[in-house]
Amino acid sequence: MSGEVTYLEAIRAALADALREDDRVFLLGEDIGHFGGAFGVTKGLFEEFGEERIMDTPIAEEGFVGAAIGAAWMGERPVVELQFADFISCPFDAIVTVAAKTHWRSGQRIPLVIRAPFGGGVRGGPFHSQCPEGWFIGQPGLKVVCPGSVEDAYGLLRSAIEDDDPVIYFEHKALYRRLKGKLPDPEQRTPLGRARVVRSGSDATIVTYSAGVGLAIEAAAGLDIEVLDLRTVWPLDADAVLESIARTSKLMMLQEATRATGVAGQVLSLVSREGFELLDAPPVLVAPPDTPVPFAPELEDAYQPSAATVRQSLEHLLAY
Amino acid sequence: MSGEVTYLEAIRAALADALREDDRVFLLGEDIGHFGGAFGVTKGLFEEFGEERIMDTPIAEEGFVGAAIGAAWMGERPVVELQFADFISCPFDAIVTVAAKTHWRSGQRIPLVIRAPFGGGVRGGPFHSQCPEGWFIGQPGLKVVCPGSVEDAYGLLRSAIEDDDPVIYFEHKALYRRLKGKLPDPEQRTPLGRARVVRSGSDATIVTYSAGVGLAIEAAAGLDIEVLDLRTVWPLDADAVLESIARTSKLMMLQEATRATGVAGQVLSLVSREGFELLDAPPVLVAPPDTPVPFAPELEDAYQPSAATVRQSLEHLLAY
Amino acid sequence: MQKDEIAAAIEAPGVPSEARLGLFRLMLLQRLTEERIVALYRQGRISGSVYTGFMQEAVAAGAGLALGPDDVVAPLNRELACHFARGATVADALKNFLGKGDGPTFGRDGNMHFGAPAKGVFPLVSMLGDLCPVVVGAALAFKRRGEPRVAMTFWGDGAMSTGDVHEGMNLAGVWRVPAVFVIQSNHYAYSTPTERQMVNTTISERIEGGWSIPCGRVDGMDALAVYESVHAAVERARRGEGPQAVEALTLRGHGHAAHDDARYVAAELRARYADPIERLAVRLRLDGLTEEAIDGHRRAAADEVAAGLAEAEAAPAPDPATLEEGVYATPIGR
Amino acid sequence: MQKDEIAAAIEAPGVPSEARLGLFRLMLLQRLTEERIVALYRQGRISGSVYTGFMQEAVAAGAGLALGPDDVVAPLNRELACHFARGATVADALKNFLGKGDGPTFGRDGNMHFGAPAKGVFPLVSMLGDLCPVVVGAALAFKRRGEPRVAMTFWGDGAMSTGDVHEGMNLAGVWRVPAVFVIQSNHYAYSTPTERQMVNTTISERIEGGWSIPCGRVDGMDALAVYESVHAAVERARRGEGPQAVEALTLRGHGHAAHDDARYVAAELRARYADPIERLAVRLRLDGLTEEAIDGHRRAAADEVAAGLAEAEAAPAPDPATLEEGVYATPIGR
Ligand SMILES: Cc1ncc(C[n+]2csc(CCOP(=O)(O)OP(=O)(O)O)c2C)c(N)n1
Ligand SMILES: Cc1ncc(C[n+]2csc(CCOP(=O)(O)OP(=O)(O)O)c2C)c(N)n1
Ligand SMILES: [Mg+2]
Ligand SMILES: [Mg+2]
Repeated sequence: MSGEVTYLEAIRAALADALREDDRVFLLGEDIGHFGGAFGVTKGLFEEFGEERIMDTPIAEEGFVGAAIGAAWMGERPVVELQFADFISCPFDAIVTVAAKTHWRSGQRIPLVIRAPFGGGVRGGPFHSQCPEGWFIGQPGLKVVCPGSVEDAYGLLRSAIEDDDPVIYFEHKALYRRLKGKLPDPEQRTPLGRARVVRSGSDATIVTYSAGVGLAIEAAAGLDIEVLDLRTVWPLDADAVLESIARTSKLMMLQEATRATGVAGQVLSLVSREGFELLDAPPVLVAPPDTPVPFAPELEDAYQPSAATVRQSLEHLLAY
Repeated sequence: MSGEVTYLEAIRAALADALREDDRVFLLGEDIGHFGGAFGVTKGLFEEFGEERIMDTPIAEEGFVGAAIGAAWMGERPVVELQFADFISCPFDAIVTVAAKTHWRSGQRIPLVIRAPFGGGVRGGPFHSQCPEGWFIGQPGLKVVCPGSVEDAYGLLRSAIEDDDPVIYFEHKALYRRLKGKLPDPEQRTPLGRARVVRSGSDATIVTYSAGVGLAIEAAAGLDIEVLDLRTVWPLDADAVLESIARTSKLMMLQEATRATGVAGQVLSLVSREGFELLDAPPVLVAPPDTPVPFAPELEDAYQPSAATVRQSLEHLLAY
Repeated sequence: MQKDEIAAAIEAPGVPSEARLGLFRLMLLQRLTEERIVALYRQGRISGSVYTGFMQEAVAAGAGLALGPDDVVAPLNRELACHFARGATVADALKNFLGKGDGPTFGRDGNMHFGAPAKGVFPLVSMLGDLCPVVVGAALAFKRRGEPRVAMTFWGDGAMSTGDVHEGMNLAGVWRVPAVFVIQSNHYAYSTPTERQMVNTTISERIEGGWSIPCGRVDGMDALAVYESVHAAVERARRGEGPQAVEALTLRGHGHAAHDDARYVAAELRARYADPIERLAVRLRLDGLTEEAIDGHRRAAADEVAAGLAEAEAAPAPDPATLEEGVYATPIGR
Repeated sequence: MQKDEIAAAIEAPGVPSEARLGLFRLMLLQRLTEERIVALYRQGRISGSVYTGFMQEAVAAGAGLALGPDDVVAPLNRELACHFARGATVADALKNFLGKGDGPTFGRDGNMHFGAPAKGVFPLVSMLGDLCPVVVGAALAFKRRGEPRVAMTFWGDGAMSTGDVHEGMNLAGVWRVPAVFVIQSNHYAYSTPTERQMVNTTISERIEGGWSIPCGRVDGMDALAVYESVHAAVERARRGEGPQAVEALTLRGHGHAAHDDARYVAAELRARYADPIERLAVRLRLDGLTEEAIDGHRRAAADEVAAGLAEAEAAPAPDPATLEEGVYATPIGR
């Protein structure tokens, strides 16, 4: 591959490069082998790397996440694909009980990556559209990343695979083919734990991640707004958030997770405690209502934050 | 029973009264029958109500929570006991996928209660001390309650059993025998969704729940501090929080869940957005660090908020 | 394949003619409704994805019709005919696929994710395995109350690997509740062949050996055979003989979902599975039904589907103003 | 019970005398260490709760000793001797119970929740079943790399009902990895008898029938029998014959945990299970060991435990200043 790639192709490239460079890396998940995965992310990898490294699994998420932990214990670097992030409720226990707590309890490193295609806008309904990152935010021992650009899709995945802690990598289904960009260099890494100012501005900061990044940029068109892409949503890059609002004095938190889940609670908690004197206006939260993700287009469109609703809230915020 | 009862006995009384008054109520869980449960909460109920209503289960939390959902579907009112709240990671999927979303998806009511003994201070270590309520806070379709008094131990459980939605009832292990109070009247109900001012004051508000309530009162001795017991932690009684800080202008959030989990994010998010002009000082969060719960007394004592650490933070807050 | 090459469904003299015709109707309804669904999806009028039970209609119809009037069931993705057997209309189903506001899930959920729980049909959740314990709990309620009712669910060879079916089957056995499990053993879970999912692919042997639940094995392309076998299982469960299972051997006629061309299915395997509807038609002819009568049933089903489609298309879209409704039976907070 | 009433352990001529003495030592170490643990708990010097494997030492020792030097294992609550077989010292174990800062979990976790993962012993998590898939994954790593190593874990009749063991056993089978499962079939899960947990309580039959994993059944009170049977299973797994299992029949000598008096265990059931240590002692005498030699081994074990206790008691408590350390291998954020 060279030249322009999609977000999906960047993920695939990161997997392929990691597989090429490190024998310890292998992939496991449902239908990721000759079929290439439900979204085609692993297409071609089976042919290049064979079934020992691109392993189809039975439908047993708790089991194969547990097995990936065991392989990581033995020094491998497994990368699990969940068919949809929604199904992460099934291996929840293996993640929070075993993957998250083993290093703290014993010093044993568990270098494990779980890739989870999340997010809505694909008319997937309540079980194929969720943003479940909130379940893992705050969990000691886990790292959670959500790339919002082609570059970070590659760079965060490479960093996650090379990291010695369990990392959940939420990739946005709606970005798979929508985002295009330069094929990242094989050396490209996005450091874990570092947010990035993707657009500078001085009148307000939008803190967001994943598909929220593009939405924020679109909604901010023509305004002097800073957009901070968290990239790693747990542990949070608190300094980056505080530095940005120190410059702009106004904050909008934008997420696709429902209002009372996701990252919003952490960011607003942080800002309320440590940014109390930095803010000139109450922070604004733009997020879907506290309901499951509806299927019907009329409902899902009303549910999802849009450039229009973000813009409207932004104008309110600026007018405060 | 009459006169003084413990928190544990109040829970038992609520179960017994519900079992007596409503044939649809039955209990299921591990070792709750003739053995009376790991903490003795159900002691004597097997003898009074028999094995059809006090059902021992195999070790299959996902299975028996699922089965309780099915029984609730058929109009029963099952009350599940988890042996420790920590194990709620195992039936996580049944709770968030099936129990939480069925009413929204179909109009079918799922009147289900899950009792989960949580909290530390019992030297239980990382798998027998957790406060996992944060996993469920924000989940559309679930209700989450955490009694902090004998009265509410009874009243919230009765209300939860009579409620038509799935309710997770976190009972604090350290309060089982520590709290004593009047045997609640069989008519006693604590309304779901309503916080309670358990101590009025005007210089600051401590928002807390469960074991935090007693701790807050102890730490506030001699000060003019309001203590708000959330009781229901999801959905939040937002108005009660805002009303209290409108009176006191200062807020401390106190919880036993780790800093980045639990209820803190919701409360501080709310207050930052809707209480921006009410606060005279940045809100303070007193909670354990973001680590699993340690076993060794030296570590657990340092981990848990204590009357001394709460008092110290309170004095800082008042001095702001 | 020519009609006359298709073997007849088994004779099944014990199955009354009403049931035989009922099965034929249910299978036709599923087939024709799903044909409409696929067409609507291709036209972009159904969003998201669609899953069909094409070629698996005999299992859906046979098992669905085997239930008694007060029994309950949790169908999966391949069992549209089971919904019809339990009283869902074609319009109900199509409204759900079309995301209509007055459909069974009010536009909140889509495709096969619907039910009529108040009438005993639990709405499918995606997470495979989850519904097994749920029907076991429903069956437990029947047992506790001494009601002669049965609770049924389905799963595939794929879902057989989930922890939930293990926990559910074990609970059903040890509680000895009237639950019936119908396994759609169709060679694949999505693209993954059964041999890559389990060692012994004879699921009925596994269920008997691992969970001590009697499990028949039946030709899933033969509606009469499925009906007979599941009906017997349902009645055993009803009589108090504890949980029962039936493994039906079948093969998906379509891909896993609309986007999957199922190239991974070998042609020779396909050739082993003839159309179950035509197979029943051959038996109906042997039963003495005329070609005209059979065509009449086909036309009636087609008319029913057309009417259902018209009704569903005319139904209102959901009102975005209802977006925040329905999450709780008794809302609290604000 | 009088010593002379106790039957001898099986002859097991194939088990070398080194292993026979090794088993005796390991069982004594577990017994004597756990006696100390219970005493310390009663004195309030161990916090929380304590779980022992009293009377199940033959399984712990037999299985632990059956592993080769490079094999790995995830022991559960009843398998202290297995830790010793894998190189843990008495002091390691006691430091963990006492919550010492330089113990295997640094005071972060307690009682049997420890391991030495870098040396191939995974630290127990409480959630029953979780470790089954973990060892399957370790075995998968061995298979991928062509290493002749084996991964073992244990579970009880109770944990047999968890979804995790189903998923783990199934993965082990279909991936054909060198995993060995030792089932401590001890009649109870906490207070719940096996008959209330599953229909067929012969777990070996279930494992063979449900998961196609060869599963022997062995007298769990006979260390030589356990050792022989598990050793054979380990070597079959090592040779590439796929996952193996052994069901060991045994009975907890104590309650589930320190607070449980296990009144629910019928006296006649208890009477069927004689002390496995004395049983091995009888065999050792038949092997020709003198009473003095046997007593020498007992004294040696007692000395080892006493020394370990002294070391553990002298060890430092954890420093509260380390409270926030160790959560991540590579911390980020702040
Ligand atoms: C827990 C879980 N994991 C993964 C999926 C995604 N998924 C949906 S259907 C399917 C294949 C199911 O195979 P099987 O059970 O054999 O049923 P079939 O599709 O053949 O009818 C998969 C992997 C899911 N729905 N739930
Ligand atoms: C998932 C889960 N549920 C419940 C428990 C609580 N618990 C700890 S041990 C135990 C009984 C285990 O029985 P069994 O597997 O037979 O092992 P045994 O204690 O007999 O050795 C229970 C219920 C747990 N640890 N994990
Ligand atoms: Mg299948
Ligand atoms: Mg047991």
